[in-house]
Amino acid sequence: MENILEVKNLGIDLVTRDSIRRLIDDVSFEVGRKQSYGIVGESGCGKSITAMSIMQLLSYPLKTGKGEIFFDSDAGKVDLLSMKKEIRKIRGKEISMIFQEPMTALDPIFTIEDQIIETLEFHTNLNKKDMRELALEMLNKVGIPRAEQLLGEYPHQLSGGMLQRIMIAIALICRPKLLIADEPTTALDVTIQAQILDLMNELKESFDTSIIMITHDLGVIAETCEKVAVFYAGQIVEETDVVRMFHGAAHPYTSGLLRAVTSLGDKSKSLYTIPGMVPVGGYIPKGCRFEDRCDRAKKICKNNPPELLEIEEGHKCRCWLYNESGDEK
Amino acid sequence: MWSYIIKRLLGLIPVLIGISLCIFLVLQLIPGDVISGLLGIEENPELRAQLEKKFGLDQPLYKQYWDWISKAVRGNFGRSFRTDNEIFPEIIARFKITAQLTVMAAVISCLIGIPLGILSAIKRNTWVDGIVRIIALLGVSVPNFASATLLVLFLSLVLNYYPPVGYVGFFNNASVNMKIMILPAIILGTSMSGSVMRMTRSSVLEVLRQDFIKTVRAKGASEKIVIFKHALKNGLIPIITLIGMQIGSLLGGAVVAEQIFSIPGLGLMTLTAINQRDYPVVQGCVLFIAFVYVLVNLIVDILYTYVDPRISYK
Amino acid sequence: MKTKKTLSLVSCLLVIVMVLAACGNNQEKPSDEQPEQSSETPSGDQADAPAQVLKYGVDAEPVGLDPHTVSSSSSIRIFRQIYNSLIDVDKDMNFVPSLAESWEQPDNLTYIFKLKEGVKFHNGREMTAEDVKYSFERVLNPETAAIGKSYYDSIDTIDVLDEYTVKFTLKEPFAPFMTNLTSLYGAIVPKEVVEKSGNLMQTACGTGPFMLKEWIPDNKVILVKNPDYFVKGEPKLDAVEYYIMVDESARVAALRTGNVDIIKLPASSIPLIEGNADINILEYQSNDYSYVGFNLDLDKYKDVRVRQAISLAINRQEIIDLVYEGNAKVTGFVPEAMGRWSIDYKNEELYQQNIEKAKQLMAEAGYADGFETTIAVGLLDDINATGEILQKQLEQIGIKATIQNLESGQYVDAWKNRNLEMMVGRNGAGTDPDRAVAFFFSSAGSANVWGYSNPEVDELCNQGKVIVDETERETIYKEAQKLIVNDVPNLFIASPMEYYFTRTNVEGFSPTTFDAENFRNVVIK
Amino acid sequence: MKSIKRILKELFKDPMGRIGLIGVVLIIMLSVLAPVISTHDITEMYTQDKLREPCGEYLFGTDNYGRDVFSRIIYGARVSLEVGIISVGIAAIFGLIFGVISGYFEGWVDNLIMRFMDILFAFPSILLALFIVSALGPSIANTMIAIGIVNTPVFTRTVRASVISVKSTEYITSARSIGLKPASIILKHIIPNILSPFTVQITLALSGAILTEASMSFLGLGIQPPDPSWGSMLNESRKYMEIAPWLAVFPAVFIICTILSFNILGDSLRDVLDPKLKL
Repeated sequence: MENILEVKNLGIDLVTRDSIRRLIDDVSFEVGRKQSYGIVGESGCGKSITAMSIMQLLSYPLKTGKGEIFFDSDAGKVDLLSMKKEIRKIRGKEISMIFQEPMTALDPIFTIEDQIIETLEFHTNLNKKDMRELALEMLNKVGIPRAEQLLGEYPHQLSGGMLQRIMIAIALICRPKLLIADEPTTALDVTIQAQILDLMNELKESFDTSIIMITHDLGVIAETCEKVAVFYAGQIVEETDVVRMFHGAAHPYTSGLLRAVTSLGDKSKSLYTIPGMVPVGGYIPKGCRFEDRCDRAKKICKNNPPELLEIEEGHKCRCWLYNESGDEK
Repeated sequence: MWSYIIKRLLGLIPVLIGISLCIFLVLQLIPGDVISGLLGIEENPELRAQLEKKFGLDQPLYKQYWDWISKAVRGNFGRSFRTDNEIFPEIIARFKITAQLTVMAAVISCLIGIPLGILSAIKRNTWVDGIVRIIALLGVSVPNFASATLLVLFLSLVLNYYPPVGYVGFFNNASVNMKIMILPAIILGTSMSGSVMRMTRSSVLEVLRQDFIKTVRAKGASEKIVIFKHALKNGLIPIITLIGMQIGSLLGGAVVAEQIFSIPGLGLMTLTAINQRDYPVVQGCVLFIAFVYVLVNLIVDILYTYVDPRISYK
Repeated sequence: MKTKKTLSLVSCLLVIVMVLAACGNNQEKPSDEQPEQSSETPSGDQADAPAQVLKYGVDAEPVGLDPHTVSSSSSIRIFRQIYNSLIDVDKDMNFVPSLAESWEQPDNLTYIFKLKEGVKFHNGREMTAEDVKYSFERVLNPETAAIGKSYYDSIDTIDVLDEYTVKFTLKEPFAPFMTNLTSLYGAIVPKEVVEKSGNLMQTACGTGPFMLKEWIPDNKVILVKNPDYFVKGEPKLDAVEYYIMVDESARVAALRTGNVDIIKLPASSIPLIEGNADINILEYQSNDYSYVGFNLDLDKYKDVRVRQAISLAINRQEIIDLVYEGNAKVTGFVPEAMGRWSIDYKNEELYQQNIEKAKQLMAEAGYADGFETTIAVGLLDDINATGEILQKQLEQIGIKATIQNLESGQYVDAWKNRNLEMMVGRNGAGTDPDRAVAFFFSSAGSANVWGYSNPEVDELCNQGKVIVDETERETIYKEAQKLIVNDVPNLFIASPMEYYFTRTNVEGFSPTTFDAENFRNVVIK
Repeated sequence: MKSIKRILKELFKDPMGRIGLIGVVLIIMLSVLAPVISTHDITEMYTQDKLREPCGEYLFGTDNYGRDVFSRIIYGARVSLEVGIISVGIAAIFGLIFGVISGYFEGWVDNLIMRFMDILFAFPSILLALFIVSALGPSIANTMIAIGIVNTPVFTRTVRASVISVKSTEYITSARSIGLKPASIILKHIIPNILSPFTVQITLALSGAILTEASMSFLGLGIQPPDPSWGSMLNESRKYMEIAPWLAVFPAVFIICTILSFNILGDSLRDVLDPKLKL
């Protein structure tokens, strides 16, 4: 298959003692080889848990309710969701992940060396020395000075930027096919952000991995991604390539987001904000989930949920505006 | 680190002085005195006067205290009013016994408590968890003296067994010593294990909720690694603290078990001394127990730096 | 940095170890003796059953072994096997030879004792008249703070007539003198040992059937046979081992399994053992009695009618049934065990429960609808139990009592300082009526803590002291008893039976009131 | 923090919580309604019926004085609960105050408090309790005070420890940096976050208190007869365990059930209170 990852109508549920609530509703997308795929959306729109679900990292009370996730592993095409223990062979080796909070993402009581090597221990049978070599090499690759001594140090002794680099090192040390980066820069200050993103870009080249970049920051998308999916309230509302998203955004929400950003630039306009709130988990509108915030809503939007349709080559959108079948209603 | 230890040991001094003062004064408050205890019905003013002179109880308080403390710091706790026995060596002899009992109990409690705790943490909110927790709680909720009596009764009635009478030191006859010590150790251990289990469970759960566990999983770690290498090691601090506390409190707190199984331990010694108002013995015992207790705490604190690099005493 | 930590940790552990090690050597004495004892310890010794060792599970450890200065029963129990007094008393309260083989009394003030020859102390030296002199001088010396000093205060001089003859001269006639000589407070001890170790608390060297081998606090006391005990063929045992087992159920269990051969238990434990084929129950009548003391400073108890009313209100037999499983005798303060000295209390009018009369007396005293009071209890189970039952029984005449359960120290304090209303207690009547009567109820009696004073009684007590003729004394003390029982300074309740539970293979043990623990003829079959 | 009603509702959702809640309520009702439920006067001695097995007349049999065990058990619930709750209450309150103070401000205050706690702590709890009681004299009140004092240091430590750990978290630092007053930081941010270890501690201490009382009466200084506390009843029954097992069984069962329900309740209470468990 030419795609590294294919997510097919994925559904994720919040299972409490007495209720099951669907947070993510049939999400589908593909990530191509060496492609970097962006997932953008406001916080709480379900992008992170989607990412988590790929590696079966969801923990109580979250679980994947339906769908498949096909991954083109060394062992051929596999459905990650149906895997049991075997998934561990994939984790960290073929798919790896970077998290939002470098500060808390590392175990505070082990040295950096331990934590880098750990991955190797799981997936290779190198001896300690080689592992160490590899670790050092990795650290240099992610641009860490004085790597030697840093190996012996503990997370709490290092800065966020450092830690994130280390996270990247850990993530890439097994040269995975796919790297999932969940808001890798959010917790860092701007200057560092840039460095990290550049780093990821160049590593992507040298390791030729695919990347799923999850963020709420369109800037990051612009910097790193080729293809983008816009999440809203647990659904993909628009999927297209970066260029088209910035210049021909179809979905009202997307354009809303863009205006919010672009208006940042010039002081003439006051900061644009999308009116209203993201529907909080639980209440799911009957029709289009964006309807109540949408300035171009039609009456049909109220009660009929729109489909995610291909409105032009490689450009999907979930909105009645682009659905002629919607017009006559 | 060293300076820290020194500081702590110095910090010990006021504590010990405080304790010695407390204990000394409390003893004065406690009704009844060693002499009435000694003479009982035979008491008459003449005898009392004699003994007060003999024990120096006719001296003013501050002087009594000073005489005692000034000797005590030189490791001379004086002689028992009642048995005229030298106190310090006696305390040491007793301490060895109690220490052995305590350690055995602690080990048993960990062997039971930690695995169960982890188990119920992993199986959180399942029936396994429920059962384990209830078992643990049973351990906590049966008074030692009841379970001990039951055990003794069961052994003697059903199996016609009772441990050898007359304590024997470990190095004199290990097997006999073990026969004597194991029962009380089990009783104490099981009752401790309950709280160990609870603590393990809650702190492991605590850790399992943290971000880095996701990272570890994302690396492809097996649950075994996640639990034992990361979760347990991170959750260790509260567990160690708890065990430390329990060991400390057992030093004198094993009284009940010591009494039922006739173990000549420190707790029993202190209790007898309290009941008999044998002032120098009580003072000696409590002071010593306190000293060891604080030492145990110090060790616990140092252990922290082991398990958690973030803690360091600079 | 880890190594550094390790260091510091280790060093801390070292501190402890060093402390122990440092003090360990002061400790050598007991520990190096332990190997022998571990061979003795009855781990699996059912095998060599006929070993002539009597294992005795006791409830408390001795508090020193000096017969002159220690009054605790847990000590007497032990040093009575080690020491002898000049004479003993048999179960009919006749004086019999012990260290003295004969004695004469030329006049009321002079007692001459002929000692047995060839009696050896445990250190091998022969006991002579000098030792007798020394022993009593030690007792009389205030420095010693001897418990029994008052017993012998009447002694004026002690003269050694020859190596085996000693003469006591009294200041004034003192009838209880002979009886007091039977007490171990007058035990004969060897001078050199006392002087060597200052006192006899930790060491013991007497003339008795057993010698102290070792005493490990709160653990055990081991006595071994005295090979040249002055009674030929005694003792038959090679050793008596006292194991301190504070907990009663532990002692019972140990007896059941044969880890110990003998224990002493209150009557309430009989049901636990009854029907066990391996265990004998031996009983004897104690000369203790349980009583209720009144604080006679309080108006309500000053009034004799109230005290009599209470005596009429209570049901002694019920108390006996509940507290002692019926195994006790209704008694006064000179219990039946004291034979001819005792009057028959059962038929005393005040001993017959009679609520009507009681109420009437209360009314006369002006307490028609009773009053509130407190009953102090403590120390012993039977004391507490008695208190709880009294509380119920007193309700019948409108006395609302609350129980005050005192911790041992408080109990003794309360007893001494009379800061209580009613108090349940237990007394030992001793062997001489002078003790039983004067010590507790003469105005001067040092155990008369109740503030009781009756001139007639005092007078009788004084006579009883000086009149040496036994029959006369008898009438005197009987008279005194009548008076006191009617004054009800205390409420006398019950004199319990005492029990030894022994393994059936223990033979030749027959406890009696005045010689409860005579192991000299015991053999293990 | 949530409203009591909400908490109760959530507790009731959780089966464990339900058990615990019901258990605790039952026991409390038992002790409140003791006079109604009990069938006999607890001090009345039916001398002809000593050591009766359980039967229609005496539901739980009679003890060695012929007193009705059932009624004594019921009243015992009162005593034991009082002892448990009040003494732990004392300990918890002081523990919280001292712990928060020394944990939050550290420095010499911390030192002072903790040294003092060390002093208390260094006495073995049971001995300390015995001490206090033998000084004050055995009585229910004194027993409570004693156990309260004994438990205070434990609370202080747990609270202090968790306060310190909470304090080091970002949001407290930020709360400080925006200049919130210590008082409000403590109340709004620290207290809620130490509740979970605190509740655990309380439940543990509750059982601990009831047990300490039991052990004290075993050593002869607990609640004094004729006041029936389960501990003292259990202790008095030891002697008769083989010939009259019911004397031991019933108090034991009640002690165990009480402690169980308190602990279970505590556990699920923690799950409810602990924000980290929510999504």
